[in-house]
Amino acid sequence: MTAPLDVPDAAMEAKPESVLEGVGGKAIEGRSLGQIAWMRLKRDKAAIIGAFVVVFLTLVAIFAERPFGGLIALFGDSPNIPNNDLIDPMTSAPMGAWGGISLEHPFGLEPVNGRDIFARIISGAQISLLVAFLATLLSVVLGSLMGVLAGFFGGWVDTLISRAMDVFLAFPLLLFAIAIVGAVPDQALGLKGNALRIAVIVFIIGFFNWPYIARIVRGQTLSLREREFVDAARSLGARNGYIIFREVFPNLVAPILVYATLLIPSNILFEAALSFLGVGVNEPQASWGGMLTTAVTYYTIAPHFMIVPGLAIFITVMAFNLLGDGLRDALDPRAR
Amino acid sequence: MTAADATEDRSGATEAVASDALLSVQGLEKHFPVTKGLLRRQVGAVKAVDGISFDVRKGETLGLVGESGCGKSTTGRLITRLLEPTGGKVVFEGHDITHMSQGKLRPLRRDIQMIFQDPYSSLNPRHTVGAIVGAPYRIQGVQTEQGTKKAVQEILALVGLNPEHYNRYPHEFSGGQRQRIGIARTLALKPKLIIADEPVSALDVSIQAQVVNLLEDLQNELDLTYLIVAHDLSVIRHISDRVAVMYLGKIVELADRKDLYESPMHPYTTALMSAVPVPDPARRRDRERIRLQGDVPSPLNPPPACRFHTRCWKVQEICRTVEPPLAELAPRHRVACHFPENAPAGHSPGNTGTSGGTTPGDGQGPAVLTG
Amino acid sequence: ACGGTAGGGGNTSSGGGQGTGAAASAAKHNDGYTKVVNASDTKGGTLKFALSDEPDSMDPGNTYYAWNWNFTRLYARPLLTYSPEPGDAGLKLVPDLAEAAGEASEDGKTWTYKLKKGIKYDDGTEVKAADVKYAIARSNFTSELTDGPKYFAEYLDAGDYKGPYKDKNLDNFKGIETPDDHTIVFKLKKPFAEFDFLVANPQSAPVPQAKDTGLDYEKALASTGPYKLDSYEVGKQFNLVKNENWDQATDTTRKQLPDRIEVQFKQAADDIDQRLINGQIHVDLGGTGVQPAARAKIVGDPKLKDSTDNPFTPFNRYAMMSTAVKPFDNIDCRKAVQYATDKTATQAPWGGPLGGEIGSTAMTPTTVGYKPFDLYPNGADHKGDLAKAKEHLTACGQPNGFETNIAVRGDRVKEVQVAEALQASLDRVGIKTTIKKYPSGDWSAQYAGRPDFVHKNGLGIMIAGWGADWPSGFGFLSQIVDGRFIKDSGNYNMMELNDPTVNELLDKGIQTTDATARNEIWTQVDKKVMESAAFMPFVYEKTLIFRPSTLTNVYVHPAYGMYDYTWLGVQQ
Amino acid sequence: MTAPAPESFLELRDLRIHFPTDDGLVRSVDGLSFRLDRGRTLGIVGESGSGKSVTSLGILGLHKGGSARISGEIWLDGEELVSASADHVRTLRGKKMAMIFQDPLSAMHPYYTVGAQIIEAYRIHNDVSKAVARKHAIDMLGRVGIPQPDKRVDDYPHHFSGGMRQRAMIAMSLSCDPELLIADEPTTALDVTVQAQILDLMRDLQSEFNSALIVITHDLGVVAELSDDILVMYGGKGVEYGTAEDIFYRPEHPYTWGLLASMPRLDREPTERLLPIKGSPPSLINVPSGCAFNPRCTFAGRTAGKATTEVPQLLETDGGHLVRCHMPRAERRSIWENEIKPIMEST
Amino acid sequence: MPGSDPPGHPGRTIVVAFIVRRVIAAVLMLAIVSMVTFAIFFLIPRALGQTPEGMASRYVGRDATPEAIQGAVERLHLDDPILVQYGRFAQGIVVGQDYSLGPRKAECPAPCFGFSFNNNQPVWPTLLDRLPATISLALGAAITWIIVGVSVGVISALKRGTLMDRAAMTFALAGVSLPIYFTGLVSLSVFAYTLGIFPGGGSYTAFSDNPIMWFQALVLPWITLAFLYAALYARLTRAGMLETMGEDYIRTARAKGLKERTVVTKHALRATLTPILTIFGLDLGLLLGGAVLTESTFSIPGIGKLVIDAIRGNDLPVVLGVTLFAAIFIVVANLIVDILYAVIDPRVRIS
Ligand SMILES: Nc1ncnc2c1ncn2[C@@H]1O[C@H](COP(=O)(O)OP(=O)(O)OP(=O)(O)O)[C@@H](O)[C@H]1O
Ligand SMILES: Nc1ncnc2c1ncn2[C@@H]1O[C@H](COP(=O)(O)OP(=O)(O)OP(=O)(O)O)[C@@H](O)[C@H]1O
Ligand SMILES: [Mg+2]
Ligand SMILES: [Mg+2]
Repeated sequence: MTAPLDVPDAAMEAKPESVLEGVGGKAIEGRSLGQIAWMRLKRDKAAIIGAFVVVFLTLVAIFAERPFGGLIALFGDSPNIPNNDLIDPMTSAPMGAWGGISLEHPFGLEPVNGRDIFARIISGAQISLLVAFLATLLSVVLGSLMGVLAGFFGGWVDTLISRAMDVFLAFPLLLFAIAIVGAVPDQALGLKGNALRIAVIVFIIGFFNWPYIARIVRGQTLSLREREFVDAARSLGARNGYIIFREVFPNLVAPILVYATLLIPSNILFEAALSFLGVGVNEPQASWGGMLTTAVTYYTIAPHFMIVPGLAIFITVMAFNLLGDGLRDALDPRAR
Repeated sequence: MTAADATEDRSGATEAVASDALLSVQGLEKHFPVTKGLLRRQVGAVKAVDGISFDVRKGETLGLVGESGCGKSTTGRLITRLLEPTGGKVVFEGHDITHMSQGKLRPLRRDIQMIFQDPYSSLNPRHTVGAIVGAPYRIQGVQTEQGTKKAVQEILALVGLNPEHYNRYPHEFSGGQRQRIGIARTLALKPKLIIADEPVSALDVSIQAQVVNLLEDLQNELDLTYLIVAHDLSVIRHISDRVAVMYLGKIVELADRKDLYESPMHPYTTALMSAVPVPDPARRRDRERIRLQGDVPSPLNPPPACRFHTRCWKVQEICRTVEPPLAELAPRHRVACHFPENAPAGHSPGNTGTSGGTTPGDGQGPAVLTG
Repeated sequence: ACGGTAGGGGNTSSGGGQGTGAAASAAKHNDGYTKVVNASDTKGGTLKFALSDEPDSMDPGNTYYAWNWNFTRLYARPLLTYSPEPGDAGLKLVPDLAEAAGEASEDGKTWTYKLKKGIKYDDGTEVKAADVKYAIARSNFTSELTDGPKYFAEYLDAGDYKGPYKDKNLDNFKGIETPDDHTIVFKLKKPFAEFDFLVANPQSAPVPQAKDTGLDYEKALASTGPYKLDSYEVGKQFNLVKNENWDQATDTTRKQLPDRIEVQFKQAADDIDQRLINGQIHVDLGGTGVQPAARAKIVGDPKLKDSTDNPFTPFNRYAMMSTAVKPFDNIDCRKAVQYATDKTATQAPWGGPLGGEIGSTAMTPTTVGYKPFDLYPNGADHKGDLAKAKEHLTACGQPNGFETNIAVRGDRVKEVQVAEALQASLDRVGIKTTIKKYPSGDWSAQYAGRPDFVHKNGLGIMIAGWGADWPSGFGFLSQIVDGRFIKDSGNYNMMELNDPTVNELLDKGIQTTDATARNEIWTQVDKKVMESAAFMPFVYEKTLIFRPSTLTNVYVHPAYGMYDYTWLGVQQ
Repeated sequence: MTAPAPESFLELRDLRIHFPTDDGLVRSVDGLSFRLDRGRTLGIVGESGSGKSVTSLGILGLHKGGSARISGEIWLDGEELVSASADHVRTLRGKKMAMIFQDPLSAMHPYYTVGAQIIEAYRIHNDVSKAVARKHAIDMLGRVGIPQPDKRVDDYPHHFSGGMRQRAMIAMSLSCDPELLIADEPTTALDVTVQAQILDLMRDLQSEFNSALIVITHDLGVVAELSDDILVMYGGKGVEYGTAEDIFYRPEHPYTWGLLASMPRLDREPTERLLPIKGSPPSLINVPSGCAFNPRCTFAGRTAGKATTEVPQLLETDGGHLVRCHMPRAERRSIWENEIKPIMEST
Repeated sequence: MPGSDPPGHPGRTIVVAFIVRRVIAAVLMLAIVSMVTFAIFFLIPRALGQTPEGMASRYVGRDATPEAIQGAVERLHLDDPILVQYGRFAQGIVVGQDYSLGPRKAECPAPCFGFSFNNNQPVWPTLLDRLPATISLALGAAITWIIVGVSVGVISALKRGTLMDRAAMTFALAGVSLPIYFTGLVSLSVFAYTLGIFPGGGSYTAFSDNPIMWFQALVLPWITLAFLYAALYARLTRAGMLETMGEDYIRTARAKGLKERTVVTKHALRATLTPILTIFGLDLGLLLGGAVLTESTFSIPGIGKLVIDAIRGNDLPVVLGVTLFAAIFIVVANLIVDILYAVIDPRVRIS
């Protein structure tokens, strides 16, 4: 029987190429969702600018000190050396116009001791980014784990983790952070000085922020758990570990990435706030928030000292936010 | 008296059937607890599946139809042990898998596979087609002679997909093609039984036929047994050898396709069939229709005794008090009704329980519309 | 007994008749340092103080702030007080509650004071000698009133007296005797020639036992001064009004010009400056001077500058090198630091020349007995003598420098900046330092003040400051240089200098009744201390304080380094 | 621009609705024309994405102000709507023309009671008090068969079952006696038994209100139940138009054949195999050149090469039956009679 | 699931039961929060080697003799086991507590959040005293930001893609990227110190003292704080609004012939604002517990400033008290939001 409408061989019913051409115009060769997201991201100018700034800042932080004295030494000064002769002893303000901005000191000088602001900004970038990255990493690891566990297993596991999240969210984080950082002694856990300080700050920011990630991951996991491909894997005999890591987790990467990107700027702000409130890294290590604290006292005589670190924070945070927004739009499952 | 009891009552008939039964389901139940408050006190249960029994014979296609929420999917998920049954028994090839541990079950899973309804959610968007169709090998630790990739490509070809699409992602495919990928996945381990949960209802009419045909071809080629769950009576009729009709967690009628569609016994089956719109403008005027009132009641609080009595036009007192067993009223035709239609002579209405003393027709009159 | 106020009195009388406006415009920078500016007897008005901080307590027996010792005199009269005069004359003690300075016994261990008659509290009851005894008992012998100094507990021969809160019977306090209502006799463990200075501290202001409410006494003060408590909101506002029961006749050191005195606490520092310049408030109560912003403005505006004074405070700002921490156990290593330090850099955080004069001695210029000398001259511009420093490093066996720690109170911005400047200075000769910040609250109890902590953490250099409790060499030095004052906790001799010569000289001095000879000894102690090279002064602290033109009778009292708060009046 | 004949209540002429997107121009509706008289029911069928919903929203003017590019003419009761002001079209909505949506749960505002939503619809076009409107709402709910309407009027949509929601939705649409009612997949979300109830209801109400009705669906059964005339859409164009009888008994377009043959039917003996349409629906951005259906058409070879080069016209075959196909009429008829029909009816 | 919902409305009793259950849960939560807070402030330092003497040393003056410290340890019971100390603290909150002031005891009536050893004041009255400033700041800012943020968000969403939308969103992005203390400082230096339009930092006056000065002093802090949040809310509202405008029920509303303005205000806004309201409640709760950065930037004597000062002054009881107080605000805000949500959104199943 030759049915006029029926192509006898079932296998030939759909000619995939023609379908694909029909669907997407040109045939797309094995493009993953990641690649599609990347194509979308590339079209988002703001996000690309943000990404450039982020990469630039990361490079700045990485090459701040190495090699050959690093970027800090670009204009020949170092972050912790005073230049008293460039300071007007009577007013404590840097001599010269615009806070002592010159070729050697492109961002001017700190009042009182005349340290080079450029070098300190670079040096502070290291701290800001390091703390923000590490704290975000900690939150992401903790939050993803907790979120996946809560969302995937449900029941009492979920109840326990969700209540824990509620408790965590009920803490006034900033107050806590200040109090704890202040309470930590000089030497503990085999660390001392700034290493310990950074560890503590990272721990606090990271540890108290995990519920935010966890909540998102939990929600996503809850909905992923209901997706049929999870049932499919299970009906094939997959164990929970396989399902979580091979089936569920790859789908969480995008939201985790987006929220991590959006968490970084908030952590940068947080670290800066801690430093601003005087519980950040120890002097003389420069930090942007710490510079702002000092700047408060001198802002009438050295306004640049307030503006430069303020702008540094602003630009960094803005860049991460731009990138995060762009990523979110590019990876948003609803846009698909 | 539950359906399961009924099955045992007619053990002779059941045995005969069970001899070549690949899958045997007896008195299967699933109650989802409904909890309340901080202490998660159980205040009730959704009786999604409430004691159903049937067999699936080797090589046949059993269709399971019913309206939304009647427990079709739950049944499928119980058999594949995606859900833990609350009661009853699931026997596959002589193995009682009702409460078998996941570890022991794992090797058996090769033989029972599932096709899912939604071609969008049943494929992991982050995996390539190759990874999706190859997953069964990885999960089951199966080594293939020619290597996984080769094996996967062969299956892809089998379901009518281009084997070169091994490295593509699901989102690049249309709904029908995705459903083929899902089918390919179930075929990887050469299963004996395939449970298909609404395999075509998410597809466009024109595409539906492609998939239905594919399922039929595969059955012939690979000697598969199907349990197909669907709400579309015409699709079920097209592919099934036998059909079971579910209503609120119970099977109300189970018969060979021809018997069921030509002489349905349960009023619900009759109503269901007459509700299907017919693509024939001439028939709309001269067709006799039965219109059921209202919606399916909530499985949280199902009507007692015969669950259909709230919507049945033949309802009598007995329907409200005695639950009719799923009885074999004609050869290979079972029905759970006190007042079945098209019943062969000798079956007097209401003889399955204590007489309610009323005659048919004095309940809600049938909503029969003509012209 | 009423003498010694000639300078101040003269100024007062001469200024009294003049037009105050003319006097105001004529005043120049630092005029208040040498004479009374804006002298006037005009009464009335409200004198407004503001403080950026919050006091430990307004209880005269429970405070250790210099400004508060100055301020409490408005309502609490100690036995003696400082002469109300600018310049060195102001460092002399004059009788206040007492009729005259103390009479020491032959052995110097018994000091007797007679109270003036007819001195009343604000409720009209008369002040009795027992009230003075009680005041000292409560402020020195209880665990509740912890904020003030404990000199009396240290020097009085009180046995194991439990304090008036545990032992209500005052007779069990044997360290002080009150043979009659107007005589008070102090019994000392050992001779103490400067005992008069101790009773000039507000702790000797009388407190009637019946009125004492312990920590709450600051809210219900019994006033003997020209003002009495009107209202007090802790942490916010403290208001005084005229005390009708105060009698000018018994009090030669105070005035009672404004009708009302108001203090606002916890005001933003920059804002205080702004309001001072705008004339909205009269005095920055803390007396620590204007903030950098205002300083820059003042420096650039001669008019404003004329409204300021730049006095020394009683404070020396210095670093101590722990003689018990390697390698500072070697004097050459300490000397290397002395020479390597860029003192201009360490002066900058204090506010440059206006914030302090580069120091070279332990004692400050306003201490009785101060003589300038410099054992470690480090260049004309104080930038450090690196060659000499290297020399000493070699002598110390560390020619390439070494590593050590600088401990600093982390919440004191200026001190941290000093530490940074020091760090940078020392880096020039290879001395690598790590700055360690500790909270100032526990600084002396937990960190720098605990020798075992200092040793364990290798705190080679500690940044500190000291202001004398009374302006004599002993008052300044004893706590910080006497080897026998090295305490397990709360130690201020952080360098752990235990030089027998120094200790002996201190003993000798305090037993020397002749003031000139005594002061000579203090100079010697200073020299000895500086020879140890463990003490490195940065600056003798100075402040730039602002006097609004509406403020009258303004002069800098040298004992406090700030305006005499008991003299001030306001123009309406 | 000439006004249509007075008896035609709704007439679309060469309607085009295009959406510019990042990926290109989506030609959702691309030259659609049809006509509907008062009191008649038009069924529009077509697979997903063929432009059915876009058309219906276009008639109601709901694309205005959005990103859509609309051209062509829509004549409603003698008025042209494409060129009419958005505000004027708004005043027609609800009163002159109303719509029933596919998913009644998401189509009703979750925060307002069913009653409030009906009352609101009524009071837009009728200047009456709230109490009167409420009475009307209860009345309407009763008419669409909701039990105890005076109580249920205060329920929220989520308190209703699926069938009741759709009834409420219908009550809302009919509250102002619209002359044109468009039902976009009114029963797709419903169970068959409930679907049957709703279909009955719609038929009854239409005869009662005598409004023109457009039923949009992809279920040929539903169309057959309700429609007088049927428009088959494919790729944004109408490919066949005729009376129900024309379409079901004398279809002439290969796509219509495909639809009919690919569908298992309860009313006939089951066939051995279904006859699917190969391939998948076309992209509306890169519409296949020539006849949009050509890549899936088994008979594309019989068009003398015009299939891929020339866009066929929608031409009348006889008595109001229009077909958009390159094949000659005779050939189409013979294919239907000789090749398709026998297979569909065989066992 | 069709027909699963009982017809009619949740009865009053169900709502009351729901509220009661939520309140109990909130109280439990607070108990846990108080324990954790206490543990952090007393257990962690102990674990890190802090001795009772060490704790006491911050409450004795410059002359920290061992006797004085020992006296303080005893007086403040710092050497009691930690559980006993917590018990006393918890008891203080419920029934009050006494502290020795010397000759007499200071009563710290319930709720006693502890007693500051720095200024010898019970913490609770201090908190209450600081509350008006914080409330003034938070409420003023909240009103500003909710109005500005929501209107900008709505307009941006409605004019999506226009120049105005882009400008607003750029501005909003800047708003969320700027540290609040920086904005605060810049606005202070420009508007207060350079232009002199507004009074400078530290000029907060109680409303009861002088409403005009109260207002003047708070304008800058309000704007600064509101800028950040308005930016946040504009972004949220815009996103929510865009989502809502795509909902089917909006199409239905238009199909009824509603005016676009009614569609937006009555249908879209209602649905958009509900989730935003919950976030608003939580943010407000958080702020009422102390706007630390804003208050310290502008020297507003509120709760946030109190806690910063207390931390700097090592005044542990105050820090502990404030933290707990702030947590109460958060928990209560959560509670209110939960209940409100159940009232506003009829879909929220009370179960
Ligand atoms: N995990 C679960 N917890 C509680 N109730 C459930 C759960 N899964 C299903 N149910 C309920 O069980 C009943 C049967 O559901 P099931 O999914 O089996 O129906 P179905 O016949 O497949 O319906 P549909 O045609 O809508 O897919 C429904 O009322 C459903 O709400
Ligand atoms: N606002 C829009 N922007 C871009 N494309 C759109 C828009 N609205 C609809 N489309 C596209 O127009 C095409 C037709 O859509 P329409 O909703 O009319 O299909 P339909 O025939 O109703 O399908 P279904 O049966 O799935 O409801 C689709 O491809 C859709 O993606
Ligand atoms: Mg299902
Ligand atoms: Mg549609």
